[in-house]
Amino acid sequence: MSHSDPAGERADVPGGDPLAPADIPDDSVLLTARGIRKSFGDNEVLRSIDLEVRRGEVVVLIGPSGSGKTTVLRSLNGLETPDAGTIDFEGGPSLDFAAPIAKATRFALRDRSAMVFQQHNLFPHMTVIENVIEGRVRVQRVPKKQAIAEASALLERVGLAEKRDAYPFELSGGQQQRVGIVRALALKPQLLLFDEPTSALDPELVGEVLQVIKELADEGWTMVVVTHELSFARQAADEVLFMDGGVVVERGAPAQIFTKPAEERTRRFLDRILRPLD
Amino acid sequence: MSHSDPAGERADVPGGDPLAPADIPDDSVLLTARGIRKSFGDNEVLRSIDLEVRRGEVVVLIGPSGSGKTTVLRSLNGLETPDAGTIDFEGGPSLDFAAPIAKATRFALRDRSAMVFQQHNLFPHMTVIENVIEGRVRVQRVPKKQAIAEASALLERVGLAEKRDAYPFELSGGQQQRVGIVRALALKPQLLLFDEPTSALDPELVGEVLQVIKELADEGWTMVVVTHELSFARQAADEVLFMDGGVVVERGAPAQIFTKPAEERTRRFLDRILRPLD
Amino acid sequence: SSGSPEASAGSSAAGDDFGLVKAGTLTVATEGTYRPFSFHDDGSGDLVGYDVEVAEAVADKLGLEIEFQETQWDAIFAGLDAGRFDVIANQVSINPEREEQYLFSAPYTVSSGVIVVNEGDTSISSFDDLAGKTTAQSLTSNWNELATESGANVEAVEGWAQAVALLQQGRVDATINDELTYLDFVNTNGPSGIEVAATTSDSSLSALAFTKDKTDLVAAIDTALDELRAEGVLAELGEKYFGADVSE
Amino acid sequence: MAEGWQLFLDSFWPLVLGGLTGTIPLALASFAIGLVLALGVALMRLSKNRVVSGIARFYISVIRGTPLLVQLFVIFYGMPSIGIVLDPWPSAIIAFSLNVGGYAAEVIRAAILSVPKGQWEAGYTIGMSHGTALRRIILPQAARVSVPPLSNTFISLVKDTSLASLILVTELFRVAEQIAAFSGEFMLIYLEAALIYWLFCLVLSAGQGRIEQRLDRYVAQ
Amino acid sequence: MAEGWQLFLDSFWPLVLGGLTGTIPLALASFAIGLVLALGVALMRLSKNRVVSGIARFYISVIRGTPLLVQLFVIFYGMPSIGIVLDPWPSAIIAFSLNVGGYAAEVIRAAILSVPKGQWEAGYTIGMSHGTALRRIILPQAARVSVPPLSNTFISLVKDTSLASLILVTELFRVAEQIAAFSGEFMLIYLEAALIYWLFCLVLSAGQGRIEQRLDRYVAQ
Ligand SMILES: Nc1ncnc2c1ncn2[C@@H]1O[C@H](COP(=O)(O)OP(=O)(O)OP(=O)(O)O)[C@@H](O)[C@H]1O
Ligand SMILES: Nc1ncnc2c1ncn2[C@@H]1O[C@H](COP(=O)(O)OP(=O)(O)OP(=O)(O)O)[C@@H](O)[C@H]1O
Ligand SMILES: [Mg+2]
Ligand SMILES: [Mg+2]
Repeated sequence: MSHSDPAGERADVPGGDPLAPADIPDDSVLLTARGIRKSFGDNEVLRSIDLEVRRGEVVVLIGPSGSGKTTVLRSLNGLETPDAGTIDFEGGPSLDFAAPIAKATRFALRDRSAMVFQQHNLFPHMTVIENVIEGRVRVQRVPKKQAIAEASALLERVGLAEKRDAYPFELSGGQQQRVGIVRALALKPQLLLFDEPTSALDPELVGEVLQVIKELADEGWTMVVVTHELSFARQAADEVLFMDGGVVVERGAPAQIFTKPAEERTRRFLDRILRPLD
Repeated sequence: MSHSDPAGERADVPGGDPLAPADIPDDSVLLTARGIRKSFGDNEVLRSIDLEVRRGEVVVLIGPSGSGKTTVLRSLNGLETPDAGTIDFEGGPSLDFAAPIAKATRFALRDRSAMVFQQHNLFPHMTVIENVIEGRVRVQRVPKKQAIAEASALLERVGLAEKRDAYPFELSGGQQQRVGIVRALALKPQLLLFDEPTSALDPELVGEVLQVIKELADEGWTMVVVTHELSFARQAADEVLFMDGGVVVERGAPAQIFTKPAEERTRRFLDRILRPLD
Repeated sequence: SSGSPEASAGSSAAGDDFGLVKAGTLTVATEGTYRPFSFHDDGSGDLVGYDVEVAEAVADKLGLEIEFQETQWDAIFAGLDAGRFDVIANQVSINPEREEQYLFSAPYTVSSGVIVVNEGDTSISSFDDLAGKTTAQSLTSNWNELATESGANVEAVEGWAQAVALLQQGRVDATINDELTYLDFVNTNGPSGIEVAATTSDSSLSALAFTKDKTDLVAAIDTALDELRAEGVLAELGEKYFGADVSE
Repeated sequence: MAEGWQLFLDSFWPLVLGGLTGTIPLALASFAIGLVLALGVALMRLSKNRVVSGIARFYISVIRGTPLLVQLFVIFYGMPSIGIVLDPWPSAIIAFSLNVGGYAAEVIRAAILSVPKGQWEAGYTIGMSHGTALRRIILPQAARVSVPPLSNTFISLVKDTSLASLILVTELFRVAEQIAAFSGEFMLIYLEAALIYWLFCLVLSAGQGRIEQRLDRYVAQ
Repeated sequence: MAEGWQLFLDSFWPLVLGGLTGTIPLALASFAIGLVLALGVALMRLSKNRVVSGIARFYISVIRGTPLLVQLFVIFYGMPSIGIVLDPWPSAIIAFSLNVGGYAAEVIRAAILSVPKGQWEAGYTIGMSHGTALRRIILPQAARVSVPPLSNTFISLVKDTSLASLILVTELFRVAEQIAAFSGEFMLIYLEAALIYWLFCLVLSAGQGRIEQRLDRYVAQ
């Protein structure tokens, strides 16, 4: 019975902050990806990517367009199937893409993480609350009453309580994106994946969304974030990876990457973004 | 005969820089707009906007989404018809929107300026060169040979010579936007209007476009630019206008606006953009 | 509605013997749009007409219920082949080609074809005059062949009504059809500016049509027809619809 | 002219009745069944399995490539030769359903493809299976897109049902033929029939408007 | 069966010939004229002038709301009563053109609306008039969008031309009727006719593919 869903239980601790992660941020390794390769036709998009994410850690991916950032996230979320490499979640599942992946395994992978897209991708035919509880009720089979209670708490927390019955088109870009984040949180995943969550927003709306993501980071959520908002990376990231041409060119603490990047390519990229006019 | 088209002649001065404006930047007033009002339904979008642009001047419009920036540009370009107010170009036309505007007058207005859109809006079914000469040949009736010569020079100058026969979908976002600019230049307008020319671009492509616009500014083009790239405004603008809720809240030199804005609203807006996370 | 005892006795036998589509019922195919042989009273009323009533009389004789299926001529023979009807009652005239494929009862209509032209058109006074002329015929009627044999080029139309329309609009020179059809038309529509230019020498015979395997049924129906003729029923029906006995 | 007018009046009700008892029920039943069929065919057509999509492709091509008249004939007059004898109404409903199935399948397929890929992925990322995402996320949005083209299919169907008279179904047009044959005034009667078809279509279009409004509640006006 | 097969063979060429001399030319001519008409109607329908768009609306509604058969009859049998007597072919071409004009108008209208508003404005901002922008910028892009739906219209038209047999035009279906009436083998002949219609449609669809390719040169594959 769905009541015995552990994630469900944990979040029901009375008085618990709804934004708090289901997963305890204890610094143990949550995810290990090794030698991830992916080609589309003869376009080799990922050439052996290695990635390790610890519980409670915030990893930021930066890099030029086409470097493979989105493809990495999609691979971790099981939306894309790499040609080679392994992805291991502590506590399972553990996938080796040398062999074809069983359907059940892919679903298991998907359940571990939840993705927030650049274009929010809210369901236009559902109200805000319906968007948020959909996965919880239809997939995780949590009783609707409970799902609504949880969802309301989350919306409350990101300041969208009064929008619960609005349709997506009635929201501003920033509000839509925040609902997108809540929809991901509602599933109580162990890992949050953000793909340029603010790059489709009007500049003055970027702040409200980054704020929420930063709070989640502070609450101890484990997340991988693709973003061009270097100020965010500087403040929130534990580790920054710079990707180019399908490889991780450089990785390290934000302070190091942004102040004295080891690689020329990294420097040039940062310059283009920070000082576009010279 | 179209050979006697003065603009056409001037640009044919051998050795003349193709990027140079047809209009001589002599600091005299080119455009005066007074009391521009516009409502859509009962949504009053512009509430009496005043604007003066001198030859060779770069005016930058900033402001939150929905504040009316685009509507101002569209009014200047005759894409939108204000409900009230006047627009006077030195040397004509001169429009008073109290009365209905004659078709000829609107076309005259359009001929004075050319617009560069946020979404480049290139014609997908025409090659780069065809896009650039279309207006010159079909509207200004310049001989095709001459139009192609001019267009090639311009493309050369923005580093797109070898793309002249490519279709828009074959170009990167930055290249598309640069073609959009060249298409506007080709018409040899007196005034260039830019509506967030870089906000649809990947961040590392923003630079190449801003560079071109800055060069045009340096060459002495008269332009009104809507942008959120404050670094550009700082370096290139002669005057910055901050709009909110359909009125110009504050105007002044970039140094003044960005360092010590007089208005609280201006300060809050700049903060949201410059320091989204605190 | 079979009254006489021997009839009803016959019916019980009939049900199984004739291999009817529906035991105890004679399923009859007819156009329902071919006045005055098979049509609807005032357009949307009951199905009536000479052929219809003849079929009813026959069924009555055999002590069978009767059920009419209305369909276009195009589909009528297809339906018969497909075993959807027992018999066609729609002025099917007997000709060699059809006799190869189907069985025919004794004829119950004897009539002649007429060439109908616009009043005062003297250019046509015999079938030979049709050579090179244009006539409007419904493809499926046997008059079509007659027109072709006479050397006319045939414009195919849906039916009599369209043929007359074309004739009156001067788009064709003539149309050949059953004398009875023409008379009925003139009787109901009054003077319509058309007249008979010529009449066939040899008259055509119309009969009920069956598939080859229905020999028993045909035999039984022929007896019934003879009885009806003897009892003067056919004559009555002729009088009713044409003001004359057309059954021989 | 006077008796022409009289005829017009006398025929009006019988014709409308023919429409209400023949045309409309036939069209509604066939459309309902046809839509279910079409959804299946559309999904087959979208399948990655070459054979499956090939079958759908062939079915659609035959249905759309051959005259409806012949499809009716085959089912009513042809199938008995392989031992299947159906009554007029079932035959007509089957034939028209198959026909709708072919045409509507393409509409539905296009509608499904018109839903942004991101909607599928949003469904997947909250753990949905392909089937659930289709049912809960894609189809509701595709429905909105397909209403206008589907209502065209339906309106064509309403008129096509006139062919059912060929296989012994009595509907509006059949009644018109009967009256025309009796009176000889086929021009007048056919025009009257056309008028009534047109009235039916106007009503149906109004219905379409209502449906679109209901589905439009979640899109910006 | 043997002679059935013989009949099939004997009929094949006459039927194809009926298609090539009747069906195809009739369809092509009507489609060409109909498209021009449709473009005009579509533009009227899009006009801001209530009256103009109202007229277009009414025309479309009548064409789509009434059976094609009746439209044919009105033009061929009805117009003489107002003194206009046309031969079968002209009548047929007029009727089918008007019909295409009604259906294709909606397709073209939708295609024009599907071109992003920004394309109009890009045209205006380089100084184009509404007309020039329409001709040079919008229609070329709308053309691409409307090829698939228009080719459906055309395929329907090819089959609908069978109705022309009712107004004395000899085409594929009329030939089939003649052979069938003579031989009595309706089933076989109609099936054969269907087969030939289908073959024609396959060829036409292939043509559609070619056109789409040509128009696709400027969109990402
Ligand atoms: N479904 C696909 N089919 C073919 N090529 C693809 C597909 N998805 C991505 N690619 C290609 O893979 C490369 C990497 O794409 P990806 O979206 O991962 O880059 P990115 O770093 O996310 O770029 P951006 O910053 O623009 O999002 C690109 O060249 C892209 O064209
Ligand atoms: N065609 C239109 N019809 C109705 N409302 C419109 C139209 N165009 C603009 N508006 C409204 O006018 C207001 C101002 O729009 P405008 O695009 O000028 O703002 P903006 O400053 O350019 O915003 P952004 O930075 O998002 O481009 C907005 O509220 C918008 O909804
Ligand atoms: Mg990406
Ligand atoms: Mg704007």
